[in-house]
Amino acid sequence: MSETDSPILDIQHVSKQFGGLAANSDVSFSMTEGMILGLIGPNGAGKTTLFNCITGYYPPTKGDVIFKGKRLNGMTPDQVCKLGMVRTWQKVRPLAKLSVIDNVVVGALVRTGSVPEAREIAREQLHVVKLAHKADFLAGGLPIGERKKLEVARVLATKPDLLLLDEVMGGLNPAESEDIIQLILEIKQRGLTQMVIEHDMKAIMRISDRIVVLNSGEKLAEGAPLEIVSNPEVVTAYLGEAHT
Amino acid sequence: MLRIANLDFSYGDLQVLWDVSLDVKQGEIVTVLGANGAGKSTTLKNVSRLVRPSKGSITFDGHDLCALESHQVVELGVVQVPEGRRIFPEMTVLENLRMGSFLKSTRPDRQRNIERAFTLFPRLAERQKQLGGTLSGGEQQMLAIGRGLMTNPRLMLLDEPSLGLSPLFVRNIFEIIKEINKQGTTILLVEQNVFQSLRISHRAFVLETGRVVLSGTGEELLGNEHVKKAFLGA
Amino acid sequence: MPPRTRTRTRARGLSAFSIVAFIAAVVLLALFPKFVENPYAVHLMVTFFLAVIMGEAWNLIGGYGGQYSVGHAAYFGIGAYTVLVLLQTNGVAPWWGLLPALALALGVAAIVGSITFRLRGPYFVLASIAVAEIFRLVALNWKSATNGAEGILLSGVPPIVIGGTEIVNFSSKVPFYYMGLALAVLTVLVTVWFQGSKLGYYLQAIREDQDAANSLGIPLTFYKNIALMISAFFTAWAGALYGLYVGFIDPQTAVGLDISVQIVLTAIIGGIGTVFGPVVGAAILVALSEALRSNAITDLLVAGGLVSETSSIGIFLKDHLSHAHMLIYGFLVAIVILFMPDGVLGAVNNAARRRRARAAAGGAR
Amino acid sequence: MTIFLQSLLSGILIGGAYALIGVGLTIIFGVMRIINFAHGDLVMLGMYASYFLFTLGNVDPFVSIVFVFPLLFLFGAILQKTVINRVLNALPQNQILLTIGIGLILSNTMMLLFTSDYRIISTSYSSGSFRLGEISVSTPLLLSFGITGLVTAILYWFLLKTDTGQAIRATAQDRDAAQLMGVNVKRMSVLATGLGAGLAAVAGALISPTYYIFPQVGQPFTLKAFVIVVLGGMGSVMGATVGGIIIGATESLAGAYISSGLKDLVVYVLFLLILLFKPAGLFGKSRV
Amino acid sequence: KIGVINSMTGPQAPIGENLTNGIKLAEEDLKAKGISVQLVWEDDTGKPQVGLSAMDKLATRDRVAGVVGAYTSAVTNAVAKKAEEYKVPLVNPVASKEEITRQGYKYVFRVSATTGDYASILLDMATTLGKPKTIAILSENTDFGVSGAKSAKAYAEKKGIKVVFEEAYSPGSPDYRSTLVKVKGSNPDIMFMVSYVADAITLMRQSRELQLTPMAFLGAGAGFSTAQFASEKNISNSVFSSTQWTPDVSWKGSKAFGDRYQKRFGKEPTYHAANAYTAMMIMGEVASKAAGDREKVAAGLRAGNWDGLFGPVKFEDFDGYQNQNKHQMLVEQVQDGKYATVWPPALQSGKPIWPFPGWK
Ligand SMILES: Nc1ncnc2c1ncn2[C@@H]1O[C@H](COP(=O)(O)OP(=O)(O)OP(=O)(O)O)[C@@H](O)[C@H]1O
Ligand SMILES: Nc1ncnc2c1ncn2[C@@H]1O[C@H](COP(=O)(O)OP(=O)(O)OP(=O)(O)O)[C@@H](O)[C@H]1O
Ligand SMILES: [Mg+2]
Ligand SMILES: [Mg+2]
Repeated sequence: MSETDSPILDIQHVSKQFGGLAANSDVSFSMTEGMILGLIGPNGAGKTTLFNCITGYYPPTKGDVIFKGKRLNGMTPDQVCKLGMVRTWQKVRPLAKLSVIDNVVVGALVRTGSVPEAREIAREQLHVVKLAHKADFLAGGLPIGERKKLEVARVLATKPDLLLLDEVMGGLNPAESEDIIQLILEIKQRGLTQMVIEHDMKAIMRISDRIVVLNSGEKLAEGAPLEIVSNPEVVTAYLGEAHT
Repeated sequence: MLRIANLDFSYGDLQVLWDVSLDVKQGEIVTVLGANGAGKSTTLKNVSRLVRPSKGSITFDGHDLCALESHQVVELGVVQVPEGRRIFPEMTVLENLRMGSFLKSTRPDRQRNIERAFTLFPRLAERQKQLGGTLSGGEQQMLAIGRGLMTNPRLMLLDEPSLGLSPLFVRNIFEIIKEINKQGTTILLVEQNVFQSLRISHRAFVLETGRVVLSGTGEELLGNEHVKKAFLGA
Repeated sequence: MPPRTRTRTRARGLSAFSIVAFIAAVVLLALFPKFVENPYAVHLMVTFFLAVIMGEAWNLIGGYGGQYSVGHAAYFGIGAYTVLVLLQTNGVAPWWGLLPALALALGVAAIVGSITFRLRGPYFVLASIAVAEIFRLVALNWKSATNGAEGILLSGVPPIVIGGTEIVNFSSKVPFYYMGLALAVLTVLVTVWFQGSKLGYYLQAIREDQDAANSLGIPLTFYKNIALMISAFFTAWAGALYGLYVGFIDPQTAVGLDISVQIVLTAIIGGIGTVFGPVVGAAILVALSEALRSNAITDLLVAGGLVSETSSIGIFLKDHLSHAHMLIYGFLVAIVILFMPDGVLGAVNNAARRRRARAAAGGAR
Repeated sequence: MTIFLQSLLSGILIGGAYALIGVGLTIIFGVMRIINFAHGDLVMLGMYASYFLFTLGNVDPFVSIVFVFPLLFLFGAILQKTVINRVLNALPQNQILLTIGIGLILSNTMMLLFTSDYRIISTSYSSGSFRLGEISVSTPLLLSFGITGLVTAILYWFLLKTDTGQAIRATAQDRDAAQLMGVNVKRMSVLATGLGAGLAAVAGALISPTYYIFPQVGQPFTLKAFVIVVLGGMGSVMGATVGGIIIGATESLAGAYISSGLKDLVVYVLFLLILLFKPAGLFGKSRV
Repeated sequence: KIGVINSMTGPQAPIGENLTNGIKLAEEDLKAKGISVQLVWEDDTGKPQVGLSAMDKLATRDRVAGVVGAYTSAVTNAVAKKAEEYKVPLVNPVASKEEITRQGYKYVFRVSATTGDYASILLDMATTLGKPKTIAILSENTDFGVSGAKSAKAYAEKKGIKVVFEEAYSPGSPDYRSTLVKVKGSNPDIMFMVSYVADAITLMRQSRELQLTPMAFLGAGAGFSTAQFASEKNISNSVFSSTQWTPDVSWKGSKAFGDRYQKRFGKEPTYHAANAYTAMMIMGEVASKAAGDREKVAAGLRAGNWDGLFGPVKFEDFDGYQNQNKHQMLVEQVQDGKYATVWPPALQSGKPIWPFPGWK
């Protein structure tokens, strides 16, 4: 992975059909190493479904996902995770009866068989997301903002190359969102690649190198942030008319 | 008509509403705005008694809703069209509508109400025999609203009716909401689609992480700097 | 059940107190037969150890992994039948027979796991019952090997002889006592290890949320299978021990649904997903069913002078309590579930935590 | 060929009663998402009720269902209101254990009250039959099959055509949404448990003239009901009906062509195969 | 002090109750004779391991002089081993599994006949009365059923009767038609069944339904020799059954016992009750003479002989058995809803009806 602009993730003509509903149809784009790609679109546009297809939860009905040069077809989420791609959940899924640190330990164990070592990694990651003071609390009892941070710490602990973040700022107040934005930028500093779903346009504009817009399952537009906000199609479908 | 005062609510130990107060007057359209997870749906669930608040009061036309069960709230004329539509998937369109007039008091009007739903949403008339679960998102939304109307509501709580709908249909939905309001139903609307909803509403409240931070008329809020920043993007 | 917030969890592993208490208990138990020779008491202890072994074994997959198997009788039966069949018909000494028994349990668990672990929730529970019933019916109908419904009656367990001298003679209960104790201690230790190991972490993650666990790189079926295999291994071992100890097995008593239910009850009544829950559950259940069965309650009342043996109440109790023990048992199960959903150990822990919290709040004021 | 037809016919007729048991279980599961391990014991209670009506009141077992159904309906309703209601949101393993406990309580209470004697209802038609060519048809079985058909038809009509029936289905499909339509879902749960218990009891009453009664008679029916319900798809009334008949016929044919000792084995293997290849059951996606 | 191990709860409880009642009557009669025994009741719930626990308790905690029990062969088997170990005399009333008294035990005594006896008396009678050439054997898939079927098969072959059908069914099924259709297809001269009462009635009902008409229906005790079975006239008439005891047999006291039992418990006794009564009477008398000393009790049991409901009882060693009572079996036949003892001729109270007269 010497060339920075060789694609780390290449999505080719991915379609996903649920019965009669095309949640994704013929979506293609690619990501280069180290970039942050913003994925936006109205509710139900198929963003989460695309995450599910990329990470192996659903087999795509059609199309290929190529990660670090490997085709992921037929791989299960755990295999994808071992390859270095991991996602967070839009509806956060803490392991409720485990402590905060144990949640992160579970993530870390994918790279090591030793529990003490995993605890070390976990502790580091909790520091990164500023949750270290809650390490011994039960994860089920955290307020929403901290649950989202925990979600991020847990995936970071798997030492991924590519992170898929599904609305990690959703439901956070501006201050909390700001924390997460800083966190995402910091992660980028470390050279990790990220794909971010977010409804908060302000945040998306700040962090994204590139934006892909989905609408009714199809790719509506792709481009640099400033191109996107001024794209009339995107404005009518997503941003709202008054914006122009 | 509806008054929510000093409402606190927690899911288990996770508090999501803090001292929320808002009110709706007869004949109004009132919108509640707020980011994901701000507690908008939770507020509506409290009104419908799907969940119980830890503190505060909810009154409707002088009735204390906190003393009632969900189905009794519906009997008073307060109906909710919930987030995610919640159509009965294994029932046909017609059966779904009939479920809307389950209450004894609304059964005499059943036929008339079904016709009203079909006039508002001609699409539903075409698909009477189709199972709810196989409808497209937009159709499900129509069905959910139609089903809500079957109860002869005096106050209708609409939770994100435009969610997942095509932009064209979104505009349509707001026209329909206005129409329903004109026919005499008061409306409490929860929306992410800030422009459209503010445009049709008389008044609006903004929720942020479980607290009411702003309120005013639709016009006022449309012009408000904070609203612009928080919801309309740069 | 509201999720408990702001409650700190204890650090992983056992507290110093429980380690000391555990060692003391084991030492006491090891000395027990030296002081108490009453075979009845020894018998009850063996029954208790067997319950502990099975409860702990189930706890690995059911308590930590959240996979509520109601079919562990299958593994119990495999252990009991393999060892006894080999001993009775082929004259294979039990300690040799144990090897194929345990290997078979591992193999069967691997196969059963890879089939049934694709199912979730109630479907898994029902499938596990079906698997156990299939094994029971096989034991019942494969007459040439298992002697069918007539069961296998052992003519005796050969003594362990090394170099011509008899090391262990199985005619008394004491060797079984020590084997039971050793295996019970072993399962507790395995549980302690398990809880702190990668495997344990992974199973708890699977219990909490399968999809989330999967996204964190955990191959679900693989780890569930490993846990089931360990669980089956010890359950089969307990089955073998049981068969040798009782000297008689038949399909109903070695592979019946009752056994599966009993195992689950032991773990749940004590408190699942904890190291000592099954121990507590085993103690309660063994003591309780024995007391109810032998009418100890009436005896106690009579001995305490509360009820005269010849009075009408005394006669009524004597006549009916002995018939009512399954009824009382049923009521107890219902009561524990309704009022102690986390099991007895869980209820005790919760109460203790509440008391501590109150004390802490009081101290802060 | 005679063997085949004879086995198939008696299997199908017996399957009718199985279907009723399964339908009861599936309704309870559908509305409350609880697997009722005490279901066979409800069948047992129905048998006892019809036994006592017969011996003490001289009521024909087939007529007794008019009394047995409301009686057990009431019992189920009370059970739901007092006990089951408390575990609606509990962990599934606790729900299962609770119903196991209830089953123990029911069968052992009956044993305490009425001893564990086998009781047998002998009617004039208990072993009556008539011939259809080479095949003999048992009169009581045919009668019970007919009644089963009638009961199922009424149930269908009730669930599909009446408002209360629709409300029960609505509660099963989406509890919250049903509440928002003004449905008293607690009432529906009580109704569903009552209905489930009542149907199990009717099945018990229908089997009683050709079978026997004792406190532990229920357990095999519990297991059978599980198989039937999974086969048909949990929560599907249609599925349970067909599932019951399939299981009845399978047992009977397995008894004829393999061995009567192995017929349960065949049923369980079939059960596992269906779970594996069609986890939602044969009618998992169908209506009701 | 005497221990009693019995199945008071669990699936075996219905028959267990007969033992309980028989023992209760014995307790009264012993008292009337001036022998006061204290009974320690233990429930084995039909499970061997529970029986073991009961035996441990009786032997070591309650220190009983002897034990009467248990009901099922499985439990008795396990209990017998313990009794031998503790040297506690065990008098077994009803368990019929042959092995129990064939293992060289010195402290285990059995009043009951063994499984093989059930089949042999029936087949002896059948070959005397008619000339059956073929037999169908149908048994329940339990210890009792399977071992009964096994000895029936062996004895039939010895007598030159061809076994044309043999199957073990799982008890408790509401439908045996498919099995019976096959029996019918094999067209046997006689049909031999081992079942408990409920299945016995179901089997006969369905046989009638399918118009199965062999020369004779033979039932090996258990379900076929219960009052409940007999009262089902429609289907039970002319069915033979072997049993260890009937109230109308011309043994001393049988009639009186039957009446008394009927009056006291409101139902007719089965042979289980009579066996249990006999076992308890013997144990009571011997134990009181031996003043509770176990060795003396055992010696007393070995030496004595008694004359009971049962004709003479004596514990002897023969044919590989130890301390086994040579119990005369009887064959009874349902005639007009009542049992008549029809075999052996010396003890009969009615003439056997042979062959099966057909269904009404
Ligand atoms: N498992 C499924 N079965 C059937 N339909 C599904 C499934 N998952 C998603 N869908 C449908 O696919 C469409 C796309 O859903 P998706 O969750 O991907 O949207 P999204 O873009 O993530 O929306 P949001 O912004 O609300 O999260 C929706 O209409 C949804 O109802
Ligand atoms: N059943 C539940 N249990 C626990 N927490 C919940 C539950 N439902 C919602 N929450 C949490 O409560 C908070 C408020 O949720 P609510 O659904 O009311 O938000 P909302 O404003 O309607 O958001 P959205 O725009 O996503 O619909 C969120 O943090 C959410 O995660
Ligand atoms: Mg999404
Ligand atoms: Mg909402």
